[in-house]
Amino acid sequence: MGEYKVQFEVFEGPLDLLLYLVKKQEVDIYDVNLTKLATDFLDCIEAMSQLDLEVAGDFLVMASTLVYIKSRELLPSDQQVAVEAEPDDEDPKWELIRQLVEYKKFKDAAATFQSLEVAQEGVFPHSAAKIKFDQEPAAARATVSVFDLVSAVAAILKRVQARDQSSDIFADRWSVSEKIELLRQEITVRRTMRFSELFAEAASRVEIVVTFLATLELIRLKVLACAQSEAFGEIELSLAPDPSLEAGASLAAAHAAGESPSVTGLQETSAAGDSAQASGVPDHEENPAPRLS
Amino acid sequence: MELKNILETVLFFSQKPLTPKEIQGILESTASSSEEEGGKEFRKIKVDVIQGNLDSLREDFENGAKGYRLVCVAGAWQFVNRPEYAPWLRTLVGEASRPPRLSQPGLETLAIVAYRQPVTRAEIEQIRGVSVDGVMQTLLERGLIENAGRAEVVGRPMTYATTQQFLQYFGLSNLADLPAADELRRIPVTHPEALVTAEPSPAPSAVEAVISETGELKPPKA
Amino acid sequence: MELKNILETVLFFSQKPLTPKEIQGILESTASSSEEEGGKEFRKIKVDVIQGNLDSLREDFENGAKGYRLVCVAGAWQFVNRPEYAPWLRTLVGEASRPPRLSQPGLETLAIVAYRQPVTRAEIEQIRGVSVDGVMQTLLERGLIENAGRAEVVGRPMTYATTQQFLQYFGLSNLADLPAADELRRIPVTHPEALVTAEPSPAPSAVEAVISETGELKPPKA
Repeated sequence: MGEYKVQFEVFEGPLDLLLYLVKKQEVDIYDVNLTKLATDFLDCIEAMSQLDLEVAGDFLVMASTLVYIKSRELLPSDQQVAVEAEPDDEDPKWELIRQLVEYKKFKDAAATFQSLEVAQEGVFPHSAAKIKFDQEPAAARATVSVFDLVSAVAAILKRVQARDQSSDIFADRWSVSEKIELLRQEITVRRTMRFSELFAEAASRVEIVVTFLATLELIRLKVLACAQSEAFGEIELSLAPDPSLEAGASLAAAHAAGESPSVTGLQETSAAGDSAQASGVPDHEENPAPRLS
Repeated sequence: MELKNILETVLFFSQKPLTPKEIQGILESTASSSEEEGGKEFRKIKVDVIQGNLDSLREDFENGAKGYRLVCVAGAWQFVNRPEYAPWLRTLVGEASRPPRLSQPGLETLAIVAYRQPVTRAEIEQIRGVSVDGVMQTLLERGLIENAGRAEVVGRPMTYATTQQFLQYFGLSNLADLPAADELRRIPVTHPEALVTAEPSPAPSAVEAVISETGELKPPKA
Repeated sequence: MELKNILETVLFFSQKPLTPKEIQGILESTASSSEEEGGKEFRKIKVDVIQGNLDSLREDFENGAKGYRLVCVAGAWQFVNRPEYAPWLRTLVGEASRPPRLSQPGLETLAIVAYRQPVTRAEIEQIRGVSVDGVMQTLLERGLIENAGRAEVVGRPMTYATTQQFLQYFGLSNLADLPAADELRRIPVTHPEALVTAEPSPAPSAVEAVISETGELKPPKA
């Protein structure tokens, strides 16, 4: 009795109990003596009720199935033949065995999961300490804010406005020298821009031509440098290094201003590289000391 | 500079696991944003190539004698310690507040969901032979399983599938990694009869089709 | 198990640089607290021995071809990257896995959709003055805009609207949060005739007229 009491607490349900009883017969599920299995099961149910344990409905349903199977097994063989003519899947005996086999597989799988679970308790995923750069990484570059959207709106408005006016005044709206001045101002502020951007805001064909001529002139004057990172790639324009300043000095100025060094044409890439190397070694951020237990 | 070294270094200094796709993004934006020359050659690296290099890197670490190795969990790559080194790391980081281990019913139910997803509660109960209400609730609360739409059968019952969290909890890289998956997935489950409506239904028992024929663990399209 | 491997693993998993003295403490408390057998032999390790092992470990990394090395700064040991790998780590820290920044055409198109939704492609092109095919595709793929049914005008063109993801991307709680841009809302566009009659009118190509006026905005061939 006491033996059963302990076991009932660990059995998940009737199938679990049946598997346990099959195991006690020490045979394969397919070869199990169903009559004996049914008897054992009913004995357990009996024990449960004697112990005043509430017998779950699932156990009672299984008990009635087993009684039915047992009664069929006990039928004389001549009567049994007629019944066994039913397809396998409607035979309650085979249905029960199929269910047991299936349940057993998942119970085994659960055991595998359990060992994985235990193993995982000794596994610590590595997470690096926060890297700290002397020079702030290009985080701003990667973020788009609502302000970007607003400036996009401004750009559209400007263009629409220009377009609306263009019909009567575009002919003398731009001269090459005016455009040179505008471009020079823009590149000084922005330091780099893409070639296509030059024309993105052009309102007329004349303006495009004027812009192009101005760009060529600025490149000739070595105010602008242009670079293409790959064949057929976007052409990038940048402010050419001022020959009156040392490259290092201008970078130092940029550092002092809290900026990251900008691309300043192909000529300066090595200098930019050096400075990034110098400041590119991250420090691990100071964190509270680990708990030493 | 070799791609493999870059991958190793990036993972080494990453605060979170990275997917090959995320690594591709890092290579690409480094190539396009960096003022330095470096990295331009890694601008257009295919995810396949990254994946191949990660596999090779994993091999390197498996063969090495280090206390950590590279693993792919839930599709993302990260370094983890070898279990033998756990005692020192436990001292270092302190005992993490791990959730309690799953109960036996929890593990069984989870196994059924894992291999049979998307699966209805009735199907789980049919296999386990007992009600699973409380267990399902626990698994849902722990984020190991989730609702996966409704099955197109009578009553349109809710189906369940495992989550990313499930893969992480057991340290699995993906569902194909499940042990003995083929055997467990193919066992036929008797489903309730498909819903017969006046309308010709577009997908009669989509669930069954997905599980038993392709063996793939994708929820049927809603 | 070798002491050197333990040191390497502990330093790799540590969130801060460790001094040999601190490492000694970790070895000692692991040896005394751990139920496992492991680590008992490292209970009483002299700081000198730890120091020696760390020096040897540093040598190993110096000679290796890895993107990181072991350094001792102010008496505490930690891994740092080699400078050549800084560009990728900067990207890793800076934008992690964020998708590439939207281009200017992308932003402009998105702004028009945001302020004019639901809006047809033709209307967007009218306002921007250029074709938006590629840009629209990108915005759709990134889930920032979506189809929003068809406009009841000639040809029943598809209309577009912004998505939930758009709001998240810009940190907006709803569309009313968009900064006022009434001017943009007011830019007139020429609509084709509404589908009032059953008769298919030959559509006086009002849209086309506008586009072709401005549709010449192509960079001149060099």
